[in-house]
Amino acid sequence: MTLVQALAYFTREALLNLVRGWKVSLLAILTITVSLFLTGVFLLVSNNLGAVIDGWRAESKVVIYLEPGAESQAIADLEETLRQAPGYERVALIDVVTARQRFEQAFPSMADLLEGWGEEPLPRSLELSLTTERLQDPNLGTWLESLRQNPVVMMVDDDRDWLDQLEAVVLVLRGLALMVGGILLATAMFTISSVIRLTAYLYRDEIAVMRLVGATEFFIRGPFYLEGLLQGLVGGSLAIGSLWTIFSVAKSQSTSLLTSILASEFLTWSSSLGLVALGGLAGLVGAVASLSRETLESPKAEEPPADWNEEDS
Amino acid sequence: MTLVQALAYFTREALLNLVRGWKVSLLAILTITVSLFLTGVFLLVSNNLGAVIDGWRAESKVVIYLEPGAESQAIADLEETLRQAPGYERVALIDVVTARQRFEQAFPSMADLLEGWGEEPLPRSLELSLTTERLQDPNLGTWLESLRQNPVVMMVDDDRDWLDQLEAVVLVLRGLALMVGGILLATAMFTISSVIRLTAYLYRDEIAVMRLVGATEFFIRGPFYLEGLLQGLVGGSLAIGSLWTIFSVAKSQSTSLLTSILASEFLTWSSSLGLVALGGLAGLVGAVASLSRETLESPKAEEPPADWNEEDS
Amino acid sequence: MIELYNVTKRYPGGQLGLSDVSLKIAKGQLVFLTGASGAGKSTFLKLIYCEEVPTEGNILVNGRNVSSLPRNKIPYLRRTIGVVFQNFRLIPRKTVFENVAYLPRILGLDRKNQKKLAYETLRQVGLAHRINAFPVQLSGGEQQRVAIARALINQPEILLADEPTGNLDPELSEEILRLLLDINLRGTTVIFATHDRDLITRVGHRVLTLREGSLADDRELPGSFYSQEADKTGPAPSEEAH
Amino acid sequence: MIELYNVTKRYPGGQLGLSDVSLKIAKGQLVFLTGASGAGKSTFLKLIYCEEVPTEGNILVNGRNVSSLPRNKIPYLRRTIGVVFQNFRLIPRKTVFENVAYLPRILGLDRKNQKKLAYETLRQVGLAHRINAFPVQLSGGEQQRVAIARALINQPEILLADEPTGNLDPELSEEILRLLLDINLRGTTVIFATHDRDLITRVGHRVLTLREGSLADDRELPGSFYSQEADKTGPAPSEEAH
Ligand SMILES: Nc1ncnc2c1ncn2[C@@H]1O[C@H](COP(=O)(O)OP(=O)(O)OP(=O)(O)O)[C@@H](O)[C@H]1O
Ligand SMILES: Nc1ncnc2c1ncn2[C@@H]1O[C@H](COP(=O)(O)OP(=O)(O)OP(=O)(O)O)[C@@H](O)[C@H]1O
Ligand SMILES: [Mg+2]
Ligand SMILES: [Mg+2]
Repeated sequence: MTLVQALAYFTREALLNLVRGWKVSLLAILTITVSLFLTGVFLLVSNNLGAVIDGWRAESKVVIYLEPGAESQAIADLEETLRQAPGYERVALIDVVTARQRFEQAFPSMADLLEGWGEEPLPRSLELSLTTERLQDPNLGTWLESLRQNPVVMMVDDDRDWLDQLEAVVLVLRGLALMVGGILLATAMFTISSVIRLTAYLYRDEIAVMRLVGATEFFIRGPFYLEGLLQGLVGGSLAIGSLWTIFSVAKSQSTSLLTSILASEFLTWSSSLGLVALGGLAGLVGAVASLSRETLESPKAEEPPADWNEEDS
Repeated sequence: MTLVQALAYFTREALLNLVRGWKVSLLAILTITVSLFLTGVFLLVSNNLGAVIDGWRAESKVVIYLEPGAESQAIADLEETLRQAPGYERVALIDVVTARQRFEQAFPSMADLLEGWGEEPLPRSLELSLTTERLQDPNLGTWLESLRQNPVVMMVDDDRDWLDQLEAVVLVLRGLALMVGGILLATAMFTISSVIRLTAYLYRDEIAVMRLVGATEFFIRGPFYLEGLLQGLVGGSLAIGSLWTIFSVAKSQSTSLLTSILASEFLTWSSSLGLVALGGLAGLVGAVASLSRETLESPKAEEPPADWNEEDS
Repeated sequence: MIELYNVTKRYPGGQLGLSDVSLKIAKGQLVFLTGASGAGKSTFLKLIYCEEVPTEGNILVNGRNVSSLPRNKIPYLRRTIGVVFQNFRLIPRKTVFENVAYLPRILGLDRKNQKKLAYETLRQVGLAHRINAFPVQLSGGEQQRVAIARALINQPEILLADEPTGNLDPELSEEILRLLLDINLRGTTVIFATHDRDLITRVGHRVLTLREGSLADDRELPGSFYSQEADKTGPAPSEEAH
Repeated sequence: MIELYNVTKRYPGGQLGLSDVSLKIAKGQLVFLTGASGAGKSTFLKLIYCEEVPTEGNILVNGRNVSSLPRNKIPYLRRTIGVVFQNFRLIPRKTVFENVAYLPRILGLDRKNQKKLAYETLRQVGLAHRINAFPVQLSGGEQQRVAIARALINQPEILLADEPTGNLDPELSEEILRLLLDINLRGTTVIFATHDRDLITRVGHRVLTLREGSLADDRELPGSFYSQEADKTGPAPSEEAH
C-alpha cells in the first residue's frame, strides 16, 4: 500500500468513524469548541485591554516647570536638549496664559484663588512626550534628575506616581492574563485528551480485534489520529465562528464602556488561524497521547528475528 | 429492599465501579479538579482584587475647601451638617498649616512657589469620609452641589474624576469576572457531563444487560448517580486542596505586588465548601443528564396494566 | 402460559425476523425451538422477554399483553423469566458471583444467602470453583454456564434458553439438559432453542420448527432420553463431565 | 509447520490453561482439537496466533519462535493465520463487508476486488445477501459465518477455527466443514477446535484431545465422511443448507 493509498484509507476510516460514532464525536468536538472559545475570549479581551493600556501610556507626559524669570533663549536651549534626548517624540511650551486657562477649566470653582497670587501664579512649563519604550526605561529617572540641575528648571513632574499606578494595574492584568491563559490552555489540552482517551476506551475492543486480524499499529492508529485532528480542527473553527458571532453582536448592540474596551478589535487572522490550528494540534496530541498508553500483551523482544513476509508503507 | 439497603447497595456498587474502572474514574475526577481549580483561582483572584478596590474606595474622600475668611462658628455649623448627612463616617478639619505641610511633602521642589502667595496660600478644608454605599449613591452629586451654596464653602472636590476612573476599572474587572466566571462554570459543567456521558457510553452494554435481567431504572441509575457525585466531591476537594497548596506557597515565597494583591486572603470556608459542593452537584447533574438520554427500545404504554408481581422501594 | 397471536417481527432494516406466528405454550411445558441459522429462534425469544417489540400481533405472557407493556413494568416481567442469551451477555466488570447473584441482590437478599444461592447454582453447572473470576478469565463454555446459572438462580416461572449448549462438550450438554428438565419438572415453563437434533430426538417433547420466520412445524416427539412422566422418580444416571 | 515444545500457559489468576504440551503439526495437515469445556483448546489456539504468551516452553510457527516475537512483527505473523474466534470478535462499527474485507483492504487491494473477494467468500458461507448489515443486525449463526468468512478471505497458510459450528444448524455445519476441508486440500494447515464428536468421527483425520490443559490423546482416526485422499476428485454431494 502506498502512502497516498494509506492516507486515503485513513481519511475514509476517520470520516466513517466520525459519522458512525457521531454522538461521541459531537461531544469531543463541542468540548474542544468550548475550551478554544474560552481561550479565544481570553485572547480577545486581553488584546483589547492591552491596547487600552498602551493608549494610556502614550498619553503620559513629562512636565518640566520653568523658573518664573527664565529667559527665552535658555528655554529654547532646553527645548533643543530635549529634542536630542533618546525616545523624544514631541515637546510643547505651555505659557502662563495657557496654564491659567487649563487650571480654570479643570477647577472652575477655584479660579478665584489665582487672583490673590502674583502676576505669574502658575509657572510656565514644557510638556515632553516620550516613546513608550523610553517611558518604561529604568534610566529615565536619572535623566530627569539631571534635567533638574538646569537653572531654568523649577521642577520636573514626570508622572512617576501615575506611571507607577498604571504599572501596577498592567502588572496585575498581565499576571492574570498569563495565569488564566496558561490554565485555560492546559485545561483545553487536558479535556481534549481526556475525551479522546475515553473514546479510545470506548473502541478498545475494536482496536484489539484489528490487532488480532493482523493490522499494524500504523493502520490502527492512523484513522484515530486523523479523527482527533479533524475533531480539533472542526472544534477550533466552531470556536472562532461563535466568538466572531458574539463579538459582532456585542459590538453592534452595545455602546457601553465595557464593550468598547473589551471588544473594539477582533482577533487578527493569524491569531484566528492559530487557534484553529491549536485545536487541530490538541486533537492530534490528544489522540496520540490516548493511544500511546494502550499496550498489547506481547512477548518481549529478545532478539530481532528475521523479517516476516512483508512490510507495509 | 428498604431504602437503607438500596443506599448501601448503591454505595458498594459505586465504589466498586470507581475502583474497577479506575482509569476512567481518574480521568473524570481530574477533569472536575481542573475545572473547579480554575474556578477557584478565579474566585480567589476576584475576591482579592475586590478587596483592593474596596480599599481604594474607602480611602476616597470629599474635600470641602473653605473661603479664606470663614468664621469658626460657620465652619462648626457646616461640620455639624456633615455629621447629620447620610453615610457620614468621619470629618477632619485641615487647617492652613497642615495644608501647607501636605503640599510641601507632596511637591518638595514646588515649596518655593507658596512663598510668593498671600498669608493663606492654600485654603483650609474639611475632609469628609463617607461610607462606600454613599459614595456609590447617584444622589451624592446633588447633595454635594447643595453644599456649595453654603457661604463658607469655596469649592467641593469630591474625587469625582478619580471615582469615575476607579468605576471604569471596577466595571471592567467585574465584567471580566462575570464573563470568565460564567464561562468557566459552564465549561466545568459541560466537561463533567461530557466525561460522564462518555462513561455511560462505555458501560452501555452493561446497562443493557442489567435491564435485560430485570433491574429497574432505580437500581441501574443509582450507582451511576452516586459515582458521579463521588467523583465530583473528590474532584472538588482535590481542587481546593491544590489551590490552597499553591496559595500557601505563593504567599510564603513571594513578596511582590502581584501576589500581595492576588493572594492576600484565601477563600472563606463557605466558598471552599461551596466549591466542593459544586463539584458534587456537577458530577450528579452530569450523571443524571448523561443517563437521561439513554432510551430503551420499549413498547409505548397504551394503557396502564395491572401491577406486575412486586414493586421495589 | 405463553400465547402468540399472528406475531410478525420485521426489523428496521427490512429483515423478517418472525412472520405471522400463532401458538400457545402451556404453563409448565418443555418446548424445543429449532430451525436453521437465521430462522427466527432468537427473535421469538426476544419478543417474549421484551427485548424486541412485535411489528404486528400480540404476545400474552401469563395473560398479560407484553407487546403493550409500559417501560417501567418490563423489569417486573423480566424478573419472572430466566434467559440464557445466545451471546451470554455477562457483565464484564462484575465477577461470576456478582453476575449470577445480580437479581437476588437487587431483590434485597442478604449477602450470606446470595453467596449460598450462587454457590449452589454454580455447583450445578460445575463452576463453583470459578466463583470469583471475571468473565474474560473464563473459557467460552464456562461463560455459557455462568449465563445458565444466572438464568436459573431465581427459579423463574419461564426459562428461555437460546442455544445454551452451543459451546459445551456432550457430557456437559447432557448435564445442562438434565438441569433444565429438572427445573421443568418443578413447574417452570422451558423454551429451549437449539440446533442439536440429537439432543431433541433423545429427549422428545414438543418441538417447534421455524423456517424463514414462519412456524413450519409444531409436533410432539416421543423421546427416548427420559420423559417428563417417566422421570418423576429421580434423575437418570450419567457420566460426570469432568 | 507448527511445533510446541513443553508449552505451559498459566494465567495471571493462577489458572492452568495449558500444561507441558509438546507436539508437531505438519504443513497442510487437518487436525481436530477436542476436550471438555475449560480443557485449554482456546488457550492452545491463542498461543499460536500470539494473543497469549506461553509461561514456559517454545512455540515455532514455520520455524519462527512466536513466543519471542517482537511486537511489531506480530501483525505479519497474524496475516498468515486465519482465525475464527470462539466469540466471533466482529467489529461492531463496521459492516459485514468491511469486517470481512478488512485485511485485503489494509493490504492495499483496490475496492472493486475487495467487493468481489468479499462477496465470493460470503457466498460460500451463505451470507452474500447480508453484506451491508452491521453485526448487531445478524443472528448468532450469521455472525459466526461472518467470522468464518473473515478468516478465509486471505487464503491463510494456517487456519485456526475455534468452535466454528457452535451456533450453526447441522446442514450449515456440514457446509462449513466441507469448506474447511476444501481449503485444507488446497494446502492450508487447519486446526479445528470442536465439541462435535459426531463431526469428528465422521471426518476422521488426526484428533488431539486435551484434558485439564494436558494433551491426553493424540490419534489418527479413520473417517467415513470423506478423507483427504479419497476426495481429490471433487466435493462430495450433501443436502443444501437452505
Ligand atoms: N437487530 C436486527 N436487525 C436486523 N435484522 C435482524 C436483527 N436481528 C436479527 N435479524 C435478522 O432476523 C433474522 C432472524 O434472526 P434470529 O436471530 O431470530 O435468528 P436465529 O434463528 O436465532 O438464528 P441463529 O441460529 O443463527 O441464532 C435473521 O435473518 C437476522 O439476520
Ligand atoms: N484470561 C484468562 N485468565 C484466567 N484464566 C483463564 C483465562 N482464559 C482462560 N482461562 C482459564 O483457562 C482454562 C482453559 O481455558 P480455555 O479457554 O483454553 O478452555 P477451552 O478448552 O477453550 O474451553 P471451552 O470449550 O469452554 O471454550 C479455563 O479453566 C479457563 O477458566
Ligand atoms: Mg439465534
Ligand atoms: Mg474455548
